[in-house]
Amino acid sequence: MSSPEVRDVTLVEAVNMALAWEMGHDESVIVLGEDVATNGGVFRATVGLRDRFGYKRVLDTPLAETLIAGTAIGMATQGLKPVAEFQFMGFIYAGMEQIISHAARMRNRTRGRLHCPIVYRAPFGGGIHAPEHHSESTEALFAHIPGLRVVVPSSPQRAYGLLLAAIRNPDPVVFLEPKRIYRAVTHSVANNGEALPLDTCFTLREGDDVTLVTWGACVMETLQAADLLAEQGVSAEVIDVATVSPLDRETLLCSVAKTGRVVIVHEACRSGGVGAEIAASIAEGAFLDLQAPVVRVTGYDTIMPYYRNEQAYLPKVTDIVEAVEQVIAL
Amino acid sequence: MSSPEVRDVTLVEAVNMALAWEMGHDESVIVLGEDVATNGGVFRATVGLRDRFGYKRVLDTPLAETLIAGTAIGMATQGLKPVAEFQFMGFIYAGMEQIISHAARMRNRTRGRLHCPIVYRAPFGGGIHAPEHHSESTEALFAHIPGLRVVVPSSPQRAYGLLLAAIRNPDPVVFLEPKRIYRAVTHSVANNGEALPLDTCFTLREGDDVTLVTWGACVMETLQAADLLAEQGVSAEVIDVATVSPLDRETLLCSVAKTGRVVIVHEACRSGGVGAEIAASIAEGAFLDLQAPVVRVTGYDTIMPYYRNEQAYLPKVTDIVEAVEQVIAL
Amino acid sequence: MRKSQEFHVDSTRYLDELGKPLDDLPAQASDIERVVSAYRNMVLTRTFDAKAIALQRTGKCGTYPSVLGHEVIGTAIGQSLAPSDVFVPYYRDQAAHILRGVSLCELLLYWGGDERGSAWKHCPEDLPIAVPIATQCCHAVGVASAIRIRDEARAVVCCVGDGGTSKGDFLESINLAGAWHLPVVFVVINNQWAISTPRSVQSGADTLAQKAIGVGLPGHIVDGNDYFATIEALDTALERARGGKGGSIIEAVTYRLGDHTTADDATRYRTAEALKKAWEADGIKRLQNYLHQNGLWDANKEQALQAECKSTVDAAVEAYLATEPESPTAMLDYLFESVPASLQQQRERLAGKSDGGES
Amino acid sequence: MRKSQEFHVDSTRYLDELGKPLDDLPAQASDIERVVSAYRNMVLTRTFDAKAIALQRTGKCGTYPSVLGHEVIGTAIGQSLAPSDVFVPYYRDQAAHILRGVSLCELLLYWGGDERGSAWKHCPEDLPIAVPIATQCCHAVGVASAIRIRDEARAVVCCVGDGGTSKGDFLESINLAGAWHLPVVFVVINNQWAISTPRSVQSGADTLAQKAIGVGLPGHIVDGNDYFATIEALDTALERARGGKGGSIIEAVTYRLGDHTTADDATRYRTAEALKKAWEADGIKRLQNYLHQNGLWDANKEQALQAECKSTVDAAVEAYLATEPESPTAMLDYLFESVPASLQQQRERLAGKSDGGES
Ligand SMILES: Cc1ncc(C[n+]2csc(CCOP(=O)(O)OP(=O)(O)O)c2C)c(N)n1
Ligand SMILES: Cc1ncc(C[n+]2csc(CCOP(=O)(O)OP(=O)(O)O)c2C)c(N)n1
Ligand SMILES: [Mg+2]
Ligand SMILES: [Mg+2]
Repeated sequence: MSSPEVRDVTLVEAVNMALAWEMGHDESVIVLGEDVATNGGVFRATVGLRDRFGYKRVLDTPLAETLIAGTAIGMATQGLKPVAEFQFMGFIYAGMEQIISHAARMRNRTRGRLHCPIVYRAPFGGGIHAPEHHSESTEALFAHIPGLRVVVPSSPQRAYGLLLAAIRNPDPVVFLEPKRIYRAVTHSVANNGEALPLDTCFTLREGDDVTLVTWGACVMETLQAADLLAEQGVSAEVIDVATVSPLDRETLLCSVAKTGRVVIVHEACRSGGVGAEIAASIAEGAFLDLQAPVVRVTGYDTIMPYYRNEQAYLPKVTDIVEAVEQVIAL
Repeated sequence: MSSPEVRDVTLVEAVNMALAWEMGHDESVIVLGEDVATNGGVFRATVGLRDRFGYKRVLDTPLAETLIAGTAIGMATQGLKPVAEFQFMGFIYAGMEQIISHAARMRNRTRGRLHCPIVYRAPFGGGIHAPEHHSESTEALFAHIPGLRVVVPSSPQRAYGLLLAAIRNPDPVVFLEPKRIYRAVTHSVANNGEALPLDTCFTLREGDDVTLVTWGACVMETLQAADLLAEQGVSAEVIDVATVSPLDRETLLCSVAKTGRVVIVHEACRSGGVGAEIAASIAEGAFLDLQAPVVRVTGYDTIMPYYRNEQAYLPKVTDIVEAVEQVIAL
Repeated sequence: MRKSQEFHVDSTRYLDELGKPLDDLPAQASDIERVVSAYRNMVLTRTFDAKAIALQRTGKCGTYPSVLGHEVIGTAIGQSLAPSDVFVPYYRDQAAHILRGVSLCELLLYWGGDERGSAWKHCPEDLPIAVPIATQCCHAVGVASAIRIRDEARAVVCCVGDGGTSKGDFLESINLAGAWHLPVVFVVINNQWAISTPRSVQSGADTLAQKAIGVGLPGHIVDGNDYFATIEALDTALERARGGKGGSIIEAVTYRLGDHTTADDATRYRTAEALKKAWEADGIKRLQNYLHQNGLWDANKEQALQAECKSTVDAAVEAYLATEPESPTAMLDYLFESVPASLQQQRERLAGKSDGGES
Repeated sequence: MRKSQEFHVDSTRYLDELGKPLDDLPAQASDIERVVSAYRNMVLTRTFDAKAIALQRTGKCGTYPSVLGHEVIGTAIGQSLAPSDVFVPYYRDQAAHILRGVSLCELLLYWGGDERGSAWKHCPEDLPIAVPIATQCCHAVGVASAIRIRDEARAVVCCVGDGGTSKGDFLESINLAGAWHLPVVFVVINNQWAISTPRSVQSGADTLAQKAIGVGLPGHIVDGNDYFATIEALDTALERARGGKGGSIIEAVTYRLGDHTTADDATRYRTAEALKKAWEADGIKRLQNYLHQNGLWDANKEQALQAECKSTVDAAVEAYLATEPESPTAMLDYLFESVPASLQQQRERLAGKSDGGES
């Protein structure tokens, strides 16, 4: 076993560390998916697990996402804790019927007799020059489904702690890993098996003038924007939503009570994105606190362009700064 | 052929009339789905079409929703205009990969070389004492997908006119039919082949004090609420969104500019519903007009209960009235 | 240079339509007690079925799928499963559920619109009724995978209709069963119809069992109204599965004698003749004849059984009708292990309403 | 009473690994011009492939899937398809695309991250490259349905990998092809790997062609490095389909000689030996040998061909590299037939940015 504090860990390595930790401590944790075993995953998130935990616990599946989603459900009803990988979020859709109609419902349907402690992992988001369908961020589709948790880490430590929490959670979690920052930064991660709380936002930076709400890879640009704004004398609070469903509205509303201004940043297209729910919740819950409309900085309402134009689609630091300037001006 | 004005037409009969009209006038219109041909559909929406238009244009498929969704795409690329039925919205999910990854993208992907003039029909919504999975209203999942239109009729005439528009539209339309009002009312419908506009809200009732925004079956309760409110001296404008994506924000914002107060009513669960996008858009676009927070009256954030408790889930007239009283009080 | 590879599926049948053996009966026929109790379960199932339909017609139950024509298959499944095995049903498996220990009241609650109808007390590992067609097949291979991962001598039976064999979930699952050598027996209940869609529209293949060939599993066809053929195939397949020899597919051929559900009217799409002919092959009557012919049954026993079934069903109906609906708050209480903070407000609202008496 | 039903799949091969006939060659061998032009297309495809990989390695192209080992199959497909037929590819069908009239520049644009790479000018009805595995199979049966609805003498070829045969889309589609007697030929390109997943993990069946049995279609296996076996099977299947006699499944057996894509490193999961052995069966070399042995080819011709292919590819690369990216507004312009009112504001924003020069 490695020493608790591991240096220079990327987000994807933290995912691997969390999987290894939990598999080492809980026999019921099983990893399955396409190319997860021998190959260690196309992003190497599951590398080494087959060697350490054997071919019965790390399973290469046939190429069938409905099957991956549904097999995990059957396993879960037998007390296993499957961590099922979709190779890219763009290939999760064939799994949706199983996830929506069964994983999210088994506990409710059977009044607690059976439940689904499953983690559905998928790398998501754009910006890595990938081919078509490899840049999806459709977290909103899952966030609208009762019975699911949707969790998005935005740093190596949070990837580690939130993934542990997701695996231990007795209900299904869609765990979306922002692949644009899979290897963007390295942090020291305490490999001590400690989970972080689900259903809770993380306030990454405190501030008084405006609340910046975001998650996933956009946390990077949002923090950069906060730095730039600080130079301009604007004090921005940065909140990483982390669990995009169910939503920790309390933390958001508390922040807005202080700042009175909100900019939401996400990569997914704007209409019907998770930002809409957050904006609606804040506009309803903090009506009297708001000094300016809640503004969203998001992807365009279109299909993620192929990579020559993907940068034109993605929200930029300057977009965030501009939006803040706009709400501050009011 | 029937005379233009047909009396006592239910919503589901209007669907049938529109299909028959368009099949009679456009050879490229094809109907496919489970039990649509010999049986005329489990709700009788396609009854008589097989007899009139023959077995090549009205097709019973094997039981496979992925296939239904995808076959329609292939047909469409050949210049047909398939109207594909999902027997219930609860069984549409297996079709999502095809709809999201292909129907919605074919035009963009091929830069206009191929396109998908498909209508995906599905009865949706609860309140008819149906078994599990027969009461879904997950229109928000489709409303978040660029490249799709999502259209919901709320009266026989609008069902007729909007379905004609949907079939004639050269891009894919998810056409959701509120089965709770399939036979709730009968209207006279002019069977003259005239389409109604897509991408446009319908203002069903004008008013000055509050804007009630809704679609589908909830239009019924919302209009009833408006009647009650009128008795209390509150003048409510009622807007049927009809095309829930792309959204006609202009009509909504104009109304709010007048009333300053908004209540959104939908049957789907609250978090991440289409109401969130509408609320966010209004809160952003009409910030200075709003006299009160935008309030949503919706289903609960849970799985539609089986029928003994479905009424407890569904938004009620009294809920709408209460919400209006709340926003008026501010 | 051309090579040819051969494959086959076998079909079995032991009794003719009048219950006369066409051949030597399998070993299962000598377990008289089991045979008689199979018959008893079939009659109980049919009695229950008629009552459930009647309840629906009088507004006391929701849409209900009649089990008429499936009683032999379900009974054989229920008998061949060991308590430690896992049953993964679709929605027309009443006969098997009863033998697994699901109470008739639970079945009525389920179709009567109450989630407690799936909180089965006596077979807690069985999967609940699956409404989305064929989706349960993936769960079955998941359960079977868990069994294999833990090296247990248990097996899974998964039911699916002829319509269900067209759906990816079934097809992907049988492929996994073959690839992973899983202890799962798929029973394709070919009742010739998927609502109004006849078997011939469902697939161009002559039989559904031959889908087994494409995934490297043994495929076997049985007359699903022939108790001996059906129970023999199931016993064999389950023994094989429990012994680590892998899965299989059994196509049990029968006929849906009722409407698809109480919401359906089958006269729209099928002829009275076809139905009449199908009734002649009815498996309950056939087994009854067999028992009579072999001195194992008589009119008195039949009368007693009918009375017993009636009172069992009546008692269940009484218990069902006496069950108060759950509090509406239940719709949030079972969503997650505990109610998340974000849903507390909604829960309070529901609780308030259920006190207040909302119209 | 037991009955047995028999099924079979046949395999064909004509040339040994050195290009020597093992048997009488099919009629296709006498069309010398077609055989030679097949060879030419294979070499062009391989030349293009090497160049695309080189472009990716130097940052001038995105992730690219090498066609190494698929050239024979793709070429046979391209040759057997009539212009009025429809090709429904997956993503490793470069050899067929070239014969269909897709320009090399278009192929580079596609993999180079530019949507115009699918706006094919010369085969406007062919479906574009499908990235989500097996999804294209549903489109293929849709196209074939349109052909059947209109009673046309056209046919569809749909390609899918060995991995793709596990996915519901393929399985549901072949079932429809059987049930509706559709004019569609599925070519399963079994290159032994789905990224790192070997064929044996993909299915427990001995062959993939035997999946045809389960849907009532003829299934046929060919050595996909044997041009004669492959083209014969395709010509036959397409003629059958165009003549209204229904679809079929051809399993073309080959080996993926490259990495899965330029993002993959196959040495992690497969041995150098296996790869070396696979190269010995290479179909291009085999056909070249055959041509040499029959006096249809020589070193001069080979040299000329290589030079010609190189310059064709170089010209395409030049055109590709000279293609300016589209305006960012294109991302909204092709979403619908016309830009809806609700998106106009976003379009203006994009237009403003693309003028302004956003970082
Ligand atoms: C995925 C899905 N699609 C459609 C339906 C609607 N539906 C309910 S039963 C049925 C027919 C099923 O036929 P089969 O599988 O043969 O079973 P049977 O009812 O004959 O026992 C259909 C289409 C459904 N429940 N699930
Ligand atoms: C639905 C879906 N799941 C996963 C992927 C990721 N992926 C791309 S190629 C591939 C393997 C495909 O193997 P095969 O079908 O044999 O084709 P080959 O690449 O060998 O030609 C996978 C898993 C995908 N593109 N689509
Ligand atoms: Mg059936
Ligand atoms: Mg392959």
